[in-house]
Formats: sequence, C-alpha cells, structure tokens
Amino acid sequence: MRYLPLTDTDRSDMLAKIGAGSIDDLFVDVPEIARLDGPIRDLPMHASEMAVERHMKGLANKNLAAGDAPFFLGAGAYRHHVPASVDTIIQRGEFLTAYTPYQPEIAQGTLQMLFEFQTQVAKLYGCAVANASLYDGSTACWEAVAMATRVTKRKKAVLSGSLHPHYSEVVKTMAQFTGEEIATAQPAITPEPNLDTLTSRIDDDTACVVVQYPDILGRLSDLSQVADAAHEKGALLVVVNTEPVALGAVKSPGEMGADIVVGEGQSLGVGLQFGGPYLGLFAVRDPKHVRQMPGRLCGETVDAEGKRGFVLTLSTREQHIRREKATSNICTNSGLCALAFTAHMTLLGEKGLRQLAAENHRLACVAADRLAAVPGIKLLNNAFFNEFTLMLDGKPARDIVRDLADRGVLGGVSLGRLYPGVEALEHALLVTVTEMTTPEDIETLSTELEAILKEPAQ
Amino acid sequence: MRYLPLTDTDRSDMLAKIGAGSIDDLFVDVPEIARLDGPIRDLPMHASEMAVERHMKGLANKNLAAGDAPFFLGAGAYRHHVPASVDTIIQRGEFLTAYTPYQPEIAQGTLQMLFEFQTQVAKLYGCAVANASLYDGSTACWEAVAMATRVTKRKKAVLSGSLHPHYSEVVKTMAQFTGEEIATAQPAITPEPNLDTLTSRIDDDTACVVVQYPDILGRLSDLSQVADAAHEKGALLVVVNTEPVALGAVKSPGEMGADIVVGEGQSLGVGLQFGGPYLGLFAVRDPKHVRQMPGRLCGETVDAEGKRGFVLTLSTREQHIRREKATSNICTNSGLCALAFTAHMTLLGEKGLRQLAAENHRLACVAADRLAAVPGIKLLNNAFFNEFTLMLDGKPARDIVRDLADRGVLGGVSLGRLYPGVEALEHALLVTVTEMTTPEDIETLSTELEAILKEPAQ
Amino acid sequence: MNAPNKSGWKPAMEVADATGETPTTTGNRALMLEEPLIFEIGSTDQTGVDLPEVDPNAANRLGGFERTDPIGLVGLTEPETVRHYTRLSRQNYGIDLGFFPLGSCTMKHNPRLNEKMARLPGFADIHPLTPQSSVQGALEVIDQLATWLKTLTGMPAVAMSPKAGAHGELCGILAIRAAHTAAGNPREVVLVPESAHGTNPATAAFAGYKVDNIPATPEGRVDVEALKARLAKGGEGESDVAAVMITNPNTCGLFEKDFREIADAVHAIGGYVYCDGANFNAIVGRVRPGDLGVDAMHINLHKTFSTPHGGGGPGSGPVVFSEALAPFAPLPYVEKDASGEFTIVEEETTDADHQTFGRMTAFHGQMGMFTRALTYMLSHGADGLKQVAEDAVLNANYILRSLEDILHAPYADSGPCMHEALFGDKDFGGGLSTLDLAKGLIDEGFHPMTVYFPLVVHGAMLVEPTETESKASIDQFITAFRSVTERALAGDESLKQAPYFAPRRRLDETAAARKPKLVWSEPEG
Amino acid sequence: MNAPNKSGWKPAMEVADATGETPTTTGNRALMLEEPLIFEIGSTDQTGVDLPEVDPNAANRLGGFERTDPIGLVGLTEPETVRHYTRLSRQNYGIDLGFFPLGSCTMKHNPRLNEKMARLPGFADIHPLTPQSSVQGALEVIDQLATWLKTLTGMPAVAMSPKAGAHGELCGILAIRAAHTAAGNPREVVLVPESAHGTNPATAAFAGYKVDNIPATPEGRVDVEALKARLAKGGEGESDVAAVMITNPNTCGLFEKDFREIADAVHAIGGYVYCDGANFNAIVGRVRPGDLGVDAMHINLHKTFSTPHGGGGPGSGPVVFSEALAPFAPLPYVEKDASGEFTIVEEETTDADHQTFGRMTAFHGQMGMFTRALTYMLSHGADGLKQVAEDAVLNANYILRSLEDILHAPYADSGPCMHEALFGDKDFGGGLSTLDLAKGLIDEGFHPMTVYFPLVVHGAMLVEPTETESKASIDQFITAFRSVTERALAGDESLKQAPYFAPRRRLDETAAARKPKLVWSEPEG
Ligand SMILES: Cc1ncc(COP(=O)(O)O)c(C=O)c1O
Ligand SMILES: Cc1ncc(COP(=O)(O)O)c(C=O)c1O
Repeated sequence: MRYLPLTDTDRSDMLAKIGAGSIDDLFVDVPEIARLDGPIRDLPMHASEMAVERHMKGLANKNLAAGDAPFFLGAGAYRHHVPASVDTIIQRGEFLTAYTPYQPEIAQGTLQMLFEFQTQVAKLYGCAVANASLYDGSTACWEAVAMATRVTKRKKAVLSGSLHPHYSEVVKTMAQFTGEEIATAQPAITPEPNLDTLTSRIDDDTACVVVQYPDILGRLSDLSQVADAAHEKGALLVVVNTEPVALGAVKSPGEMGADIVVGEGQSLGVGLQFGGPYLGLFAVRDPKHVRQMPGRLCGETVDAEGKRGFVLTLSTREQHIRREKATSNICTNSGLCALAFTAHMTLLGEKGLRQLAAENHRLACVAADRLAAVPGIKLLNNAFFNEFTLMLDGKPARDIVRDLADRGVLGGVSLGRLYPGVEALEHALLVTVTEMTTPEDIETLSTELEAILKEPAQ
Repeated sequence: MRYLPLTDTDRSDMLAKIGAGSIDDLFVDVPEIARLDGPIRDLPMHASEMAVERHMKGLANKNLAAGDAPFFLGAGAYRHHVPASVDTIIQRGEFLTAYTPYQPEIAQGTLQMLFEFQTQVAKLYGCAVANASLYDGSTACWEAVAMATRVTKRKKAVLSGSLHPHYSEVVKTMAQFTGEEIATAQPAITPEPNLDTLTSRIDDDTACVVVQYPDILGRLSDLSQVADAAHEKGALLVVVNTEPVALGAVKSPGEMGADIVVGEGQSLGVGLQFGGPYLGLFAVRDPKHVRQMPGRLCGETVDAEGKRGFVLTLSTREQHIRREKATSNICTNSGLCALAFTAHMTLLGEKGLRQLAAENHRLACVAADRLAAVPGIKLLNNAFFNEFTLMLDGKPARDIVRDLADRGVLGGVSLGRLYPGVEALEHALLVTVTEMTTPEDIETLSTELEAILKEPAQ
Repeated sequence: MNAPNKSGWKPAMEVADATGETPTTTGNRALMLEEPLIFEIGSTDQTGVDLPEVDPNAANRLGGFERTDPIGLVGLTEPETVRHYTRLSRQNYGIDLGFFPLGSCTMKHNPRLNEKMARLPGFADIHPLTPQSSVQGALEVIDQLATWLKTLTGMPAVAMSPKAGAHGELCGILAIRAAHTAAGNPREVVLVPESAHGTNPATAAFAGYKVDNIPATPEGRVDVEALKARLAKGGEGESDVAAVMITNPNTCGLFEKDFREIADAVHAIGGYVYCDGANFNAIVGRVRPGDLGVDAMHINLHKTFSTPHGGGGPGSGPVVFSEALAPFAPLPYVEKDASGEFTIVEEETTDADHQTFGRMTAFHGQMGMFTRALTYMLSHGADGLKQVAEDAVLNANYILRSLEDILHAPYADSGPCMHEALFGDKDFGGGLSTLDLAKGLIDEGFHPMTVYFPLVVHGAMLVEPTETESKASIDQFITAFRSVTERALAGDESLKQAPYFAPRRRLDETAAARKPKLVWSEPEG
Repeated sequence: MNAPNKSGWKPAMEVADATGETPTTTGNRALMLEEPLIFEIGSTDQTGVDLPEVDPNAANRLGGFERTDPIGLVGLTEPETVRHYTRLSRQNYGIDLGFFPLGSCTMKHNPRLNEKMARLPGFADIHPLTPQSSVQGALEVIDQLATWLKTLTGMPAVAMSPKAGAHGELCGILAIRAAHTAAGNPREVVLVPESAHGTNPATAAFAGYKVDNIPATPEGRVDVEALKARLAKGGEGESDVAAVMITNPNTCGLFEKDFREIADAVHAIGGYVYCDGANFNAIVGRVRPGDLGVDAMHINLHKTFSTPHGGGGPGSGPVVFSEALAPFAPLPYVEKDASGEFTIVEEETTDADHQTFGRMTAFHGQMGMFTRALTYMLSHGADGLKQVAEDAVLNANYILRSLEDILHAPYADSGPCMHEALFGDKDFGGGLSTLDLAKGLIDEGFHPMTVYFPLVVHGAMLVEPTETESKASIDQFITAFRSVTERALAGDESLKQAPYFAPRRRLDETAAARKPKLVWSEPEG
C-alpha cells in the first residue's frame, strides 16, 4: 500500500529480531473478547488515489462554493482574498509536517513565526501580549471568561446581548459545569447598542463583562464607556472581535480600555472551510496578566553562543507541567492557521490592512444604500464596518435566505438561524460585504430580494 | 506594487549614490527615436491579485477540461493520473526557483535528481545513457536525426509513414534548411505496419531510419527487423515513443536494437497542459555515442573531501562552450518536467509501472471490443497498447469528433485533423484509453457514436 | 534573507563560530541562512498587495471610531514575504525531512492527496452558515467520517465538533458530567493515572472535578486491585468517582490488558470510562474500543488519521460515545433523514435521546481536517488501517528489542509494546541525561523522541516510529541512537554541548522565562 | 533520508569533517541531510501507487511484444518519495532562499499567483488536440498574450510556439532564411558578436549558416563602422550576410546606442536584424524594439515574464516579427475571426501572407508558461512593467557604482549599465580568480553571479539583480561581495577551499568528464 513502506520480507525479518512468531504475538495483551478475525467489516478496502479523488470530488461538487455565487455571509466567518503565496508558505513541508516546537534548536522557523504572530496580534488588538493561538474565537471567548475569574477571583460574567450567540452558548456550556454564573441577554433591535443596559448589569461580583465589537448586528460602540464601568467595579472588560480586518479601520479594543481581547483570526489567511480549522486570538492589555493566560507563548532568548533564538516559555502555566492546575487544558492549537494569518498580515502590512479595511467599508456602504432602497427593506445600523443588519418585510428572513439560495444567491445570515425561536429577530438579515463582493453581486442581491419581497404571501 | 520592493526613498537614495538625477539618466543610451513619454498605451494598468484571478478564471472556464467529460484523446499527449505528491515536490521553492545547476555545490538537489532521471530514462528505453531532457518528443526526434547525420556523416533520413505527422513536420522543417534529405510517407491503413516497405527505403546514404513505437495508429511492430535492415546498411535506427507507459508492457526499443531512442515524457508527472511544457527524452544504446548527444548531461564525481557529488558534464558538446560547433543549440530544457517525471516514476517503480501499463491495456481492450461492436465501426489494429484506430462509416471522422464534442464527449483524435486533406485517412479515429477511463466513459462513447453513425446523412 | 531596515538588526556572531572557519559577514553558512524578524526588515508603508489608495477624507459610517493612531504592523512585498518564510522554514525539522519519532504524537507521513482534497473549492470555500441545501456534500463528508469512526471503534455515536484532543477530552468529560447530573449527582472525582498526559487532569479540573491518582503496577499498567479499592472507597453509598480516564494503549506504550475488567468495575459503581484515544494508531482496524467497555473516547485525527500537525495545530478530536452517553453529545450534529437529506441540528430539543450538554465551538468542527481524514481512510480501507496498526506496533517492538541491550527499558518485560517504546536514562555517565542524548540525535539528523514524558520513568524517552517509516530508515536510526547512547553511557562530555550543527546551539529556556520577551519592540535608544 | 537498501550505500565520511566536530554516524549535520540515490534505497518491488495486481497470464493484444526482462526501475512508497525529494531540494539554492544575481538569466521572483492560475483545470487539464470549440479560453490566452507581446515590443506579429530562447532564435533565423530563400538566395553568413550567448552562433550554424564575428568597440558595444565594412564586403553584388544577431541590451549590460543605425545598414544590404531579447527585462515597458528596426526577437517568458526556471527549464521563447518576416512565421498559430471565434491554423496555405516555414514543435507551445506570463503582465500592467525595467536598471547601476572602486569594471565608463553590471578578476592576488570569489559568496549565503561570461572580459562576473530585490538585500550583498573581494585582492588562500559550508565542497569537474558516469549502475562485486 502506497503509504506503508514495510515489505513482507521486512516484516518477517523484524519479527525474527523481536522473537515473535507472527504479528498476532505482538497483540497478545488484547483480551480475547476484543480480538477480531480480520479487517473490520462494513468498511471498504483500500483504494487508489484516483478512486479516492473521484469520491471526494463527487462530494465537493455537491456544495455551492462561495466563489460560485453572489455571496454575503459573515456572522463570524468572512470571505476575503487570500494571496496565493500564503498557501505556498503553509505548504512548506518544514512548517506543515512539524510538531509543536519542543526542540527549539530545530524549530526556529515555527518559533520565530510565532513570535511575529504574537507581536502582530498584540498590535492589531492594541494589547501588550498575545499568545500563540487557541482553537477559534468562541473557545478563546470562553478562555477569556475563565481567565477573568482567575484574575478577579470572582465567578460572574456579564455577556452582552449582542455577542455572537454561538460564542455565548460556548461560554454557557462551559460554565454550567464550572460554577461560573453567566448573565446573558438577547440583542435589542436598535440602531445603536444600548450600553447603559449592559453596564447596569455589572456588579461587585462581576469578574468580567464581555462585549463584541463590531457586534453581532454589525454595530460599533464606544467600549471605553464599558471599560470605565467595569473597572469601577473591579471587573475586567473582555472584548470579542470576529473580523480582524475591521481593526484596520476602527479603534482597537486595547485603545478603548479592554483588558482581554479575544477573537477569530480566520479572515486573514485561513479561508472559510465550513467553519474550521479557524484561529483563536487571545491578547491582554496589561503584561502583568501574562502568567494567567491560557495557551502557548513563544519568547525570545539566546543560545549557548549568544545568538538570538526563540523558545516556548512560561510553560509552568500549561497542562503538561501544571496538570490539573493549568490555566487551560489546551495542547494542540491552531499553529498552521497562525502561520497563514501572519503571512497574510505581513503581505498586507499596516498600509495594506488599512486599504483592505477601507475597501471593505466602501463597498459595504454602497451595498447598504442600494439595499435600503429596495421597497420593504430597512437598514438598522447607524454605524457599521463591513456587516450590517437589514429589517425585511414579509416572510421571516430565514425563509428569504432559502429562497435566495434557490435563486443561486448566498444572500446573508438570517438572525432567525442564529437565534432560533426568537420572534423579535425573525425579520432581521445580516449582510456582509468584503473586497470580494462585486457591484454586480450587490445588484443581483438587490433585485432578487426585491423580487422575493414582492411575491404575494402564500 | 506587490512584486517591487524598492520604495521611492530607496530609489532616490540609490540614484544619489549612482550620481544620477533621475531614472531617465540611466536610459540616456536609448536613442531619442525610441523614447516613450509614459507607460505603453493600449495596455491596462496594474491590477490586484483578486482582479487578475477573476480574469484568468474567466478564461479557464471557457475550456472543457478533460476531467469534465468522457475523454479519449491521445496521439502524443496522454492523460494519466498524477499522484498529488508530484506537484508538492515540484513546488518546492528550491527546485522551482533554481536555475540550471551552474554552481554544483549548492545545486546537488537538482543534479542528483537529474542523475536519477537519466538512469530511469535509460532503463525505460533499454539504453545505456540518457540526457537531462530536451523540449519535447518532436524536437527530440529532430535532434536524433541531426545526431545520426553527425555519427554516420550521411545526410538522408528515412521516416516511417506511421511516425506522428507533427514529428515528421518538425524534422522536415529543420531539414529544409540544413540540407538533410528527409524521406517521408503516409501511414498505410493496415492492421499491421508494413515494415518491408520501410526497410526497402533504406540505402547506403541513409543516416537513420525513424520509426514510432507504438505507432501513430497505435500499432506495435518488430523493431529488430528494422534494426537489422538499418545496421546492414550502416544506418542507425531511431525509435520514437510518445507513450512511456507503454514501455511498462512492451519490449523496450533498446532491446530490439534501436540506436537512439527518443520520445515524449509527458505521460508521467507532467499533465496535458494544452501541449506544453512537455518533456523530450533522449537516450542512446551505445555509450560510445555519448559525445555526439545533444543537451545537458549530469555525471557523478567527488568533492574535495572525497564525498560523492554530481555535476553537469561533457559540456564541451554544448553551445556555451562549443558555440557554432555545438551538438545542439539547446540551453534551457525541461528541467522541472524531468523532476515531475522522475518523482512520478519513483512512485510507480517497476511494479507500479507494470501495473499501470497492464491496467491501461486491459481497459483499452475492453473499449476496443465494445466500440468494435457498434454498427459502422471497425477496429483496425491487430495489436495495440492503449491506443487504437477505428474506421468509421459515414461522415469524416473529424466531423464526428466535433459532433461528439457537442454532446459533451471528447471522443478521440481524427486522423483527418492530423493529416488534413488526406482522403484515405479521413474516416479513421484514434481512440486512447488510460487508467483514467471509466467503464461509464466507454459506454457513453459507444452509445453516442452509435447514435451519430445512425443519423441520416444531411 | 531580506536585509535589515533601520531597526539595526545584525546577525549575532560575537561568539566565535563553532567550526573555527572564517565567519561570514552575513552570519549565513551557505544554505543555512540567518533571518531577522519581519519587524527588522519591513516597514509600515510597504505592502505585498495591490489595493486602492485610501482617501483619508472619504465619508464613512464608522460612527466616529476611526483608527487614527499608528498600528505598527510592518509589511513586506511578496518576494520578500516568500523568502522570509521560506528561510524560516529551513530552520525547522519536519516529517518530510526525516524520522520524527515523537512518542505519543504519531508523527506519520501526511499524504499529499489529503491536502489536495481539502483545497477543493467545494470544501475550502464554503461558509459554515450556508443554507443547508447548498452544502449537502459537506454534511455528507461529516456523516461518512462519523460512520468510519463509529465502525472502527465499535461505538454507536460520535461528536464531531471538538477541535483537538484536549477539546475532545472536555467533550467526553462534559457528557459524563451531564449524564451524572441528569441522574441527580455529578459526583466529585475523576481518576487519572500518573502516567497520563497533562491534558487529562487539566480537563477533569476544567470540568469542575477533583483529580485523584490511579495507582500503577511495576509492569507499567493500571493496578486493577488498587483501583477497585479506590472505587469502593466511601463504602456502601454512591461512589464519589464520576469517571476514570485511562489511555489505552497507555503512555508507557503498553496495552491495558485488564481494560475490560476495569470498565466493568467502574460501571458497577455507576461511573463512566473515558479512554484517551491519542494512541489509537496502535490498534486501529484491529481492536474496537467499544468491545472493551469504553463510554467515551476522543480520536486525534491529527495523529491516527494523518492530518498534519502544522507546527502545533490545528487538530481535530471527535469523540465516540456509548449508548449511555450518546444523548448528551454536544451541538451541532448532522442527521440524515429518510429521504437521504442531511440536516445540521443546532438547537436543543427536549426528547430523551437528545439531552445535549450544549455547544463547544462556534461552528461544526474542523471540516478541513475531516476531508483530510476521510481521504486517508478511504485510501487505506479496512485492510490498510489494520496494516497501519500492525506495522506501527512492529516498528516499535523492533526498536525496543534493538535498543534494550544498551538502554534502560523499564517495561521491556511487560510484554510486547504497542506503537511506542519507552526508555530511561538510568545508567548515563558524567552527569549526562536524556536531554543530552536528544540533542546528540539532532546532530545526527533526527528529530528526538518525546523526552521526560511519561513522568513515571526517570529521564523518559518515548520513541514512536509509526507505520510510515521504512525498516531501512529505522535501522539507520537505531545505529545512530546506539552510537549516541554509547557516548552517553561513557559520559562523553561533548554531548553536553550538542547540538553543534543545528541553526542554534542550546537555547537558554530559563532566561526566556525569567524575563519574558513575548513581542517584538523597537530597540531602545 | 530513507536509509539504504542492499546496494550498500554509505555516507561518505572518509575525509575528516571540515569542522573538526565529532562526525555523525549518518553523515548528516542536523538539518543538512545526506541522501542516497533512489537506486540505493528503493526496490523494484516497492511502489507508491495502489493499482490492481497484474495477472501475468491474462490475455493481451500486445502482439507478442510483452516486456519480460527486468527493467530495473526502483520504486518508493509515497512517504519515502516525498522525503527523498524534499531532502534533495534542501541541497539546492533558489530565488526563494535569497539573492540569485545570475547575469543574463533574470532570476526574478516567481509570483505564486502564476502557479495557481496555471493549475486551473481549465488550463492544466486540456488536451492539445481538443476540438477547438471546446478550448476557446485557451486560444484566447494565447491571443491575449500575443497582443501584450506585440504591443510591448511594437512589432506586428508574433510566433508563440518556440519552447525556449534558443528555440526562439532558431525560429527567427529560420524565418529569415525562409524570407531570403523566397527572395531567391538564402545567403551564407550570420554575423554574431563575440560577446553573444553561445546559443546565437549555435543556432545560426544549426540553420545552416556560417558564423562570422561582429567586431566590438573598447567601450563594449558593436563597432558600427567595422560592421558596415563587413556588410559591404564582396563589393557591388548582393551581400553574403543574411542577418546580424545582436543582443540588446547586450551581454556586457550595455544598451546598443547605435542599434537603429546598425539596423538601417543591415536593411540597406537586404539583410535582417535578429535581436536576442534575453535581456528585455531592462527595457520592458520603456522601449519598444520595433522602434529600433528589429526584424525578429525572441522573448524569454522565463526571464522577463517571471515563469520559473525550474532548475533548468521549461522556458518559453515567443518571437516577434516585423512585417517583412511575419508571413514566414511557423505553424501552428491562432487566428480570431470576425465573430470573435478563435481558430488554430495548423495547415500550410498558399496565400502570400502565409508562407510559413513549417512546424517547430508537436503542439502549440508552452501553454503552461503562457498562463503564468499573462498573469504576470496583467498584475503589473503597462505602468508596472515600466517600473520593472526602471527598478532592474536602478538596482544594477547601484551595484556597479557600489563595487567599481574595488573591482575591475571594464565598462564602467561606457555610460550607465542596463539590467546587469559586469566585472572582471584582473587584480586578484595569490592566483585567485573569479571562481574563488564565487565560491566565497556561496558561504556567505548568496548564489554567485554568472561567471566567465561574456567571453570578452577576463574572469567575467555578470551581476543581474532584477527588480524584485530590495535595497536592503542588495546592500547586504554589496557588503558581503566587498568583503570577499577584499580577500581575493589580498590573495587570501582560504578562498581557494571555499565553499566550506555548502552540502558539498568543490566538486571535481575534470574527473567527471574524464570518465563519465552518467547513469547509476549496480556496484560491482
Ligand atoms: C496521550 C495524549 N492525550 C491527549 C493529548 C492531547 O491532544 P491534543 O494535543 O490534540 O489536544 C495528547 C497529545 O499530545 C496525547 O499524547
Ligand atoms: C543572452 C542570452 N541569449 C539566449 C539565451 C538562451 O535562452 P534559453 O536558455 O531560453 O534557450 C540566454 C539564456 O541563458 C541568454 O542569456
């Protein structure tokens, strides 16, 4: 078989050396009850590359790729143009087939890249220190809450209603077992988030308040107001960002006083991939919090000859040293996605990132105006970056999204899908526009929506 | 611009160092008459990756890829399954972005690979030595004729009628200027090639006789008979092979007495690519002919510490040393295609190559039988490997191929296209079957052909 | 490299070059190239993309939140970027370069077909919230992979969303906790052997459990009698033990012969058996954990099923469940209806079969890893996977038996090892230890084995060859390993300085931790 | 590596290791890894593909020509194959690793978008004989690229099929010969300067011409007066000169100022002007050869238009033609009809506009390079290409002026150089020469410049930076170059042994040629 180098001669030579009569002799410790008499049944036998490729292509062809339709989905996963060189870089065997850099002398490539990554994330977020990645934005969000409880030694987390509902769910899932008290709410359908309602929920038991920016409806808000309110009560402000490109246009959470900034890094380098692997980003504004951070950290040092080099450091926070007292149980993280992010970010640089953000925002403004002009559609947001909420007349937005798909248009994310059963949100459609969106796409979405909204109710 | 690292500051610093006032000062030697006042007109300005990608994808989508239709074309270019790892290997920057290995100490990768390639080709062809590649099979064919004239000091080449017509044309094109006399013929539509006619054309002025194997109609013939006839007259036998996979099933030209064996290597590793880049293979049976060979040769040697290493060698044959007396003018060859070939061949090995050849032949037999059962179709060949000729009733085969394309079937190569204007060949269709051909493809071709042949003449 | 900007980076060459050769001005040594940080070569005005210039005065709807301060992100053009990361990559070791016998990590070959399939636009370019009718192929991939996993493990259910092994452990323990909670009492303790991977106790603690030790026998396995005694502790009433977490094959490389008996004992006190499946490679296709009484087990697709480790991740850690735990599996999951249509269940429902403990991640899991793993499984088939386990075990035993005469092999007499061979540094001379041997292997061109894990063996060296290594390659490794071991036994001082030939000599990890420098900053002055 | 089979390969380490360190048992030095030949590690029974077993008794229709003898092709499994070639690759230098200033070769960055576009199935997976209606997009690529080439050169026609520069030269000279022949006399001589690339005289000879020298001036350009005299030789009757072949910018890196005058003189005697366009990168987008009187010029897409060199090829060498030569262009070519439909003309026709000299290659040329080159052109646009030429020339002049004070620069006073700077080894001490300097640069981590070409300068060093190199990178190169030059001037003996750090020390080329070993063979005995 093409991946198995041992030949039958090798196998018998090796058995002889071992002193075993047959391969079964090496599995004697498996209890009788679990021994099988041959390959596991009900599964196919091995197949050629060609056959496997045909099978997989058949499955791939059953999906409507974003590139094959006018496409307006976001809500935590964004479609941006990834330069071709990013994929070249992450396919270098030395990056792709390496493990976590446990032997730093022969892992400087991964380590230096991580040091660059940490620096980029810290700068993007307006923070002092970032880690070497977590699984995705949602698990990073939970880790932030957990860290806040460690730092403040309090148990309550106040979650903004306009935090991505999947993120809130992840936090709640974890908390139901760990004893944290999680206060959640649903987003209010208002042109601007109501920060007073949020800050009024902070009390002396609050470990942290968690706000998304831009929020799940695409709105922007003044985080410093929340930061002040939190800090006044001795709580931390955790800011969640799902669209890093936005931070090329809008103030960083760090600048506005966030203590922990977490988010999804998928927009840069990683691609949509049906939801994973993605890239959890995690940063803290104050370096004193470093020793409470979850996940791996890469640090600078020198070698025996005095040359600069990099190593994984502060591992006494981690599971493999601290075991049940670790700051997190994470081990494998999103290393290769971090490389993709950092390569893409390096290609952009500040100049490119700002241009990219500006282009996203410009096209989003064009789209918002065009769509708001369709009878039966109202634009909710006062401010937005590349994502905004439309209120649609008639049918629930979820049905309209399906109708659009039937017409070959991937028209956005209905809040009905994100908040099943919540009637107040049923008619809201979240529309995302990036540099990949063409004017023709916008026109198609507008005319198709117009047509659908005109259809008589059945 | 994304590929240009100099900044405006760099540019003025550098001009200052040079002592030039402006970039125009560096172009003072261009005569006035050829100076332009700005970017060349009528061409677009620079564009983003995204925009270029859209443009190119638009063009690509106008083509019917072989993988998207039942596909039966051959005639010098074959569609085989190339393992995914081959592309990984040729995309290694160290291979992809290297030049011809002029500095062997830092080009051992390319050089050792070429040494392996030369050995593989020699073994495949049953020869003693192979070179490091030429452009493609057709130019290799011409180089073989030219070499034969050097070796024999004679000027006449006898080309078999069943040599690929494009190859004959290339030889004729070159010869019309160099004074070689080229004797060609057209293929006779017979179940077996008539070797007596061919050998009867060899005389005492003949430098070489050129035979294709398997030939343009897919037929196989006993080359040793031709070798004997040629050698008797002091001429060389040049054998051309366009399908290296065949040599996993049928005797090698070297075994049957060929003096020079040339061919197209595209089948292994390279892919269809609309005709190029391809891979010219060139080998000689007798090592004494090495110094008359065209193209680069890699040889083994040792370094100053006695370690084995590889270098380009015998370059006194080549244009950069011998100039107008060189054995060929070739410089850039098909290096990366040679790497693809050698990686694919290494994955196959003798075992895999034989299996691949057997599978091609098996499926070709299935297809030949199925197609020959269609009313109005006759199978010409007695013997074949993976390519055979069908004689079709009714319309010229060229029209039938177009009809098939309209029905979404890429049904073969009409000899009418290869030999425009030759009436005797008008009804012949060359059909190729490889491991990529499915039973469903064969069925589709058969039924579509049956339908077309049944259509009343218009 | 791309040469330095005004940050003033210089190659470090103060200390004489180890080779005694004329040092180069660049710090390079032919193909071993030094490379600064991007911050030392790039600039915030440089970019490797072509996008429209920004008009700072253009109207916007950012609500007054424009980012005006400098961010400090440097850019490079494409040629510089490609070169930078290519040069960095060359300072790394990977499976593609050579033998990488990192125990417990299953560093097997990463087939390139997997990479190609994962990049098909129909998989790579689909949004997780696409209307489900437009992603039936993606859901089918998840369903097919789920079927393979269930069949290979002999378990009735699987949760696909966990993002890696540790996340899978969490998934399993949360399901266990949910099941206990549904039964009225989450209980307090999870038992974990000392030899367990750090993620096991960390996970149990993260899920709110106290962690207690499972005693081991001298032969390196769970001490069944002691375990039974611990389960019974507290006497008549309900046990305080919610679950045991056992790795099988275990981290000493041995099969837990008494697994079934242990499972029965745990079930008898109403507890659940969590199996850490990181080492599934040793038994895949040959043994079904479901036959051994497992209730939950995560499977590292990035180990057994060949998805690349990528220098630290991403991974994927689906969890198979027994009937008892299946109802508690997390959201979302894929269901197939009678018409063959696939749907993603994203909402909690109220029926008894679906008492999900909730959502663990934003979307459906590591789709990019699913396509790779499914490609891998289809390539191998049931017969190939069985051969995988057999060859992996054969290779490991071959190494064990080829080294046990010179290296301390604490469990050499405990029967055949499974996928990995464990050694210790007991007899090393001259104050040398496992670390020195590891660094000596680096010079020989190998990636060292896992060192100092598991904790139960002094100077542990855990060697996992996997099945994708040839005998010839292993023989070369054995020769080199013996040679370095001989030096270590003889107390060869020079090993203390190894590696000599790597891009860096030994790095000072203590200094790194003492005054952590975790991000680049403009040099002072 | 994949360790040896029974061929008995051993790493060569007889000679003491240069570094004086303990040699390793493997011959490896950490990440610098030794690797045997496939024939030393593979076997004819091993394979990296999964295909059905062959039944040797199955019926066949091979006409009795079955290959029964062993072929001797060894195979490796995929893990071994990937590792083998990855390890080999690491013994190579490429643009991706660093500065590669090989003069006359234009080693610019190879954009990765080009690679991606060339791999779209719509380009990569189409057969050259597909019915034309099914490959309109491919024909459009050829047509668009042709338009770019014609517009950039200011020439009315282009032949797309030549496979590389030398093949393009042949195409041009054959068209010239065909034109002369059509006019009644092919003539006998092609004039070529001594500084020309070897392919120029080789091509002319291949096309049946005698090659005569074009004299040069001391400043490194064509001696116009001497050339005119040569053209006139033979007095009143028709000149024997069929064509001149001139490289412009020339191989000394200078622009041939008098090109127009030369062209006029050649045309005056009824000859044609062939321009070797290998150095087009210096003027692309800034100067149109058509404005200078060129009749035919090949363009190396693998130089100016960034298609990768691939360790020796493939290339692509389209040839632009003047009105006079256009009718003689080779088959096949693409035509667009009034309805916008593209067709491939594959047959000779009889009209005066199409007196093709025939076919040069089996199919339509290097499609894989066309897609890359077109992608490159679209990316740069007319403005970007102009900038390419300017930056390439700026970089070269910067190098020239940064080194001329210590290195002999024979044409430093001939005006600005174009895309490359030329130096000689005149003043080196201690018997050192250009080769030693080149090997010293290898240790510094650079690929050396072109050496010993052009032939007109003693110990020539031709440095072509291209436009994709940053100033910082060039500055680092200059520093290293100056340092090695100083050592060469001072006669530093140690340079004679360089390189020290490369995978191999200096290789014995004489031994290689004396007793050529060109294929692997089973070791004897
Ligand atoms: C035995 C064992 N358990 C659990 C894990 C954790 O898996 P992951 O790194 O995927 O989170 C590992 C990985 O190293 C392991 O070896
Ligand atoms: C000046 C010059 N002419 C011609 C050629 C030949 O081009 P090719 O190698 O593409 O055949 C070269 C390539 O090195 C060259 O530098």
